[in-house]
Amino acid sequence: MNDAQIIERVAALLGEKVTDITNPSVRRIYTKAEPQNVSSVLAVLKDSLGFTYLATITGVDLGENFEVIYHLANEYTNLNVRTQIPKADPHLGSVCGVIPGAILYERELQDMFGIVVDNIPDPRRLVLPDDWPEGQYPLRKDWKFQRPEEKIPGGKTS
Amino acid sequence: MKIAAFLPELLRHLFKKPATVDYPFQKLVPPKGFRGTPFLHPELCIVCRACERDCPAEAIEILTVDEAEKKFKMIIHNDRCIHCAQCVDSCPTTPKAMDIDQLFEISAFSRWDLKHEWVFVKAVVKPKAAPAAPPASSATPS
Amino acid sequence: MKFTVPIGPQHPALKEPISLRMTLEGEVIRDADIRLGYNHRGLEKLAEEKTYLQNIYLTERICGICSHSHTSCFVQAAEKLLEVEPPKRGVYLRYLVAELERVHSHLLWLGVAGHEAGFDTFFMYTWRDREVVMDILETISGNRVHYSINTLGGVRRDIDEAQRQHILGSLDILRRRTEYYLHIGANEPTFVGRLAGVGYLSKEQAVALCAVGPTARASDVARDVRKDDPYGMYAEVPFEVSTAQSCDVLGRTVVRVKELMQSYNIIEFLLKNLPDGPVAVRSPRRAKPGEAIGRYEAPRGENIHYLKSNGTDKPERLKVRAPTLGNYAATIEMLKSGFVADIPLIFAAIDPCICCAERTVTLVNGRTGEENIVTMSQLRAQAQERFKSAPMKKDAVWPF
Amino acid sequence: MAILKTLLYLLVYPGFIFIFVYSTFCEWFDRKVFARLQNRMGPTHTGRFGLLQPVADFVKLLAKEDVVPDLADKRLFNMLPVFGLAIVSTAMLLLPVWHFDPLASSSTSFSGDIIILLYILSLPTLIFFLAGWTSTSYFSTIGGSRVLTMLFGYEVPLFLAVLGPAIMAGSWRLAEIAAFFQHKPLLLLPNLLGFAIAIICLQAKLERTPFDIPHAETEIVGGTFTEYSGKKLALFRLMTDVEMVAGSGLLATVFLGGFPGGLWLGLLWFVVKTLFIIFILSLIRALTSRIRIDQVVSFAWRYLAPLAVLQLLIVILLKGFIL
Repeated sequence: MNDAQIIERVAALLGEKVTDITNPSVRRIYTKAEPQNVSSVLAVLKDSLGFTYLATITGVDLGENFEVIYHLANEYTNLNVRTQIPKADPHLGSVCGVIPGAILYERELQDMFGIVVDNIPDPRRLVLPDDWPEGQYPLRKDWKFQRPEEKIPGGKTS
Repeated sequence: MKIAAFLPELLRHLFKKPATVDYPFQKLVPPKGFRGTPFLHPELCIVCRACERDCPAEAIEILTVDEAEKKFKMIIHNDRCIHCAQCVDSCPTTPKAMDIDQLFEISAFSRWDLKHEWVFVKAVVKPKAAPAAPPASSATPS
Repeated sequence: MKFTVPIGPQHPALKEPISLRMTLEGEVIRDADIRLGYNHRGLEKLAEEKTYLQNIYLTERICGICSHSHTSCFVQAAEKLLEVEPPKRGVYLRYLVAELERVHSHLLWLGVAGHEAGFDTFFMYTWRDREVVMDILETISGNRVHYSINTLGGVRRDIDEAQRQHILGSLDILRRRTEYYLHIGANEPTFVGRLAGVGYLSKEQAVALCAVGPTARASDVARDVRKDDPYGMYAEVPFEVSTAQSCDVLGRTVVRVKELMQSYNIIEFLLKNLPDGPVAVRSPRRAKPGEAIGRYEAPRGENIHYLKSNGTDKPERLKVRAPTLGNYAATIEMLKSGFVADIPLIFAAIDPCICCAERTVTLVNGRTGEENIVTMSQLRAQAQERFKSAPMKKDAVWPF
Repeated sequence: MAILKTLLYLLVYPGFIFIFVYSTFCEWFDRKVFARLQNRMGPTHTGRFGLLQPVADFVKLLAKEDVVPDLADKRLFNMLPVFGLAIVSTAMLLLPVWHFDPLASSSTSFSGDIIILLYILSLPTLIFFLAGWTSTSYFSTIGGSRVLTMLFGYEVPLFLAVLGPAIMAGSWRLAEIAAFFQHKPLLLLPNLLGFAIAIICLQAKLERTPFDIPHAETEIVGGTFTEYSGKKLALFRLMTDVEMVAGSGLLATVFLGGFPGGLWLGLLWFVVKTLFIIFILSLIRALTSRIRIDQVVSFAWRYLAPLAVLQLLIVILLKGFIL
C-alpha cells in the first residue's frame, strides 16, 4: 500500500470525522480530527488499517490552542492524527482504551502542558518531581525558565 | 550443547599478552583528527563571532577590550566545552583561527584552571582569502 | 510472605539510575514496578532556545551509546524543514556511522548480557573486540562516543581510501569474532540455561504494548523502520530484518547477533558502493514554518523526533521519543513470574538506555494503582516505620 | 620449650601468619589467572607482579568505616566474621602437611579427622547464612536463603565423593589415606570421577561462578555481605581465601596423594598441589556463567549425586574384587 491508497482508505473509512488529509512528504500523512472523535478514529485506524503502533503523543502550544498529535505507524507509512483543544479549557479524552501504551504519553501531556485527560486510568504525576508546584507547566510557551547564575567554586589552583 | 566451549580460547589466551594497556605508564596515541581541546591562533582571528554564536555549549566568549585599538579578548571555557569542534568548522578564515589539539588528559583540580584566554588585535582580512568559504561547513554565517 | 525489594536507583546491575521495585514471594517475582525520573534534563524545553545547528549537539547528548541515532533522527527532520538535500556521499557516510554504531551497541549489549548473567569472561572478550569498532569510529569521526559527524546538509568529515580499506579489513575480524560468540552463546550450557525461556513476551503482547526494536523482533514482530520507512539510502541496501520466534532473552540475543551480521553486510555494501562527490551542502539557518517527523531505527528500536519550526533559526517544538521508553510496558510484562535471578537479564534484554528514555518521562506502572505519590521524605519515613513494625526476622517464611 | 613450640605452631607455621600469607597469595594467584584467562592484566602494581594486592585490599578494608545496621543482632553480627575465620583456620590445622606422626595419632591427625574436616568445612556455609540472616537487609536475606538452599545441593555429593578414596584406603585418617595413595599412585585413577565431582562441589562451597548465587552482584548486590563493611568484610574475605586453601588442601590430600617428604618437601608439594586445584577452580570460574538457584539444586541432585554414588560403587567393587 502506498500513501495515496492509504489516504483513500482513511477518507473512505472515516468520512467527515477527519479533515485536512495532507501528505507533505513520502510516508508522512497528516490528518485532523475533532478532539471528541480521536478515540474512535484511532480505533478504526487500528482495526482496519493496522495502525497498531502508537509511537508517541506530542503536545504543541499554539498560543490560543493546544495541538495534540498522535503519531501512528504501520508497516507502510506513518500517520499523524492531530487535534486542537482550547488552552482556556484543555480537556482531552483518553485513548488508553484503544491503545493501552498511550498512558505514558497522556500523563506526560498532563504534566507538561496542563491538559486534563478525561478517563485516564492513572492520572498521577509522571514527569515532574513530586515537590513541583501546582499550575506550572514547563512546555507551555508562557513558562520561562530562569537560568540560575553559574557559580564555580574555588579559584585557580595552579 | 557442548561442555566448556570456551576452554580452548581461554587457554590460548593464558600465555598471550593482555589486550589492555598499563595506562598511566603506557598510552595509546589518539588517531589523526581526534577532537581534543579547542584553542585560538590569535593572529588569524577576524572577530566574526561565528564560533561564539554556533558553540552549542556556550563555551566561547569574545569580549571587547578596546574598541579603538581593535583589541579583543577570547575566553574558551573548557569546563563547558563538549569537544564537538563546531567552532573549527564555523571559523571562516583560511587558515582557520580556531583549531583543535589532540590532548585528551585535560582534567584539572578547579574549573577555573580550564578557562583559557587570549588578548589579541583583530586580524585584517586580506581581500584574497575572504571568499574561501569552506564547503563542508553549514555553519558559515549566512 | 511477600516483600518488596528495591532494585535501584543505585544497583550493580544498573548502569544508570532507575528504580525497579520487585514484589517477591521467595525467589519468584509477583509484581514489578518501574520508576524513572532520576535523570531528567528538561531537554525538550532547552531545544527551543537553541538553533538547529546547536540542537544537533544537544540531541547527541540524549544518549551516550546511541548518540548518532538521535542526531540522525533530528537531522532527518531538520533537513526536511530547512529544505536541504544532503549529497549522496554524505548520506552514505551518515548511515555508515549509524551501522558502525549499531555494531558497537550490539557488541556492548552482548557483553552486558554476559555480565548480568555472571559470565564475566564473555563480557571481557566481547568488549575487547568491540574496541575494534570503537577505534574505527574514533578514526573516522574524532571521538569514541560522541561522533558529532552529522551536520545540517550532510556529514562533517569525509573518509579517505586508507580508512575505507582499514574498515573493510576490520570487518573480517568482527565477522569472525561474532560468529565465534554466536557459537559460544549457543553452546555454553550455563549461559544458554540462563537465557532460554526467560522473560517471555508473546507476539500479541509485543504488538499490544507497542514494543520496538530487538525486543519486538525477538517476538516475531518484523518491525524495523529501515524496512518499513526506508530513510536515507536504505531502500537501495539489501538486508534482511532479523527476527526470532522464541520470544525470550535467548531470542533477543539471537536477533542482535543476526543484526550484527546484517550490519556487517550493510557496512560492506556502503563502503564498496561509496559514491564520489561532496559530503555536505550548505544549509540555511532559518526554516520556513512547518513540521517534520524523523524516524530512525536505533540499535534499541524506533526513535522518533517531531520537529516544528516557526520561521526563525530555532525550533518551535522538538519532541523526542527514545526506543527504551516504548519497551518499558513490555518489560513489566516480561518480569512477572520470573525469578529474582532473571531481573537483571530481562531488564538488560531490552538494552535499556535510561538516559535516553528519561529525558522527559517518569513512569510509575499503572497496574499497582493503590500507591500514592508522596514526597521523598514522607516515603522514607513510611518505609522506616513499616520496617520497624515488621522486621524481616520475625515473619520471614522459608522460600523453598 | 613445648609451650614455645606450640606457640610457634599456632602463630607462625602452620598458624596464623602462614595461613594469612599463603591464602592471600592464593587469592593473588586466582585473580591473576582469572585475569589472564580473560586477556586482562590482573593485579600489577602493588608489590612485585601485584603480589601484595590482596594484602593491600585487606589493609584498606580494615581502615574503612564499619557500619552495623540498626536492626541487626549486633553481637551475632560482630562475632560472625571472627567465628568464621577461626573455623576455617582450625580446618587448616587438620591438613596433614606438617606436624604429624604417621603412626601415632595426635591432636591434629587422628582416625576420623576427615569427618571432622568435612564437618568444619561445612560450618562456613552456616556462618554465611547467619551473616545474611542477621543483617536484616532484603538482599542479605535472599542471599542467606540462597546459601542454605545451595548447601543442600552440593554438600551430599561432596561427602560421597570424598568417601570414595577413604573407603579405598580403608581409613578415616587423612594422613593414612594420603600415605595409601602415595604407595599405590595408580589407584588414584579410578577416583578421577570423584575428583571432578569434588572440584565442582568445592566451587559451589566457595560460592564462585557458576555458583556465586548467594552474592550475585547484578541480582542482589552483595548478597550475604551487603551490610558488612570495614573490618568485618575484610575478615570475611580472608575467611573465603582460607577456606579456598583448606578446601583445595583437603582435595589434594584425598585425591592427589597428599604431601609426602617431610617439612620442606611436604610444604612444596602442598603449594604445588593446592595451586593446581586453585587453577582448575579459576578455570571453571572463567569458563561458566552464573546459573540460577533452581538449576543448582536440580543439577546437583540429577547429575552430581548419582555420579557420586556411581563413583562409590566403583570403589566398593574395586575394593571387593580386585584389591
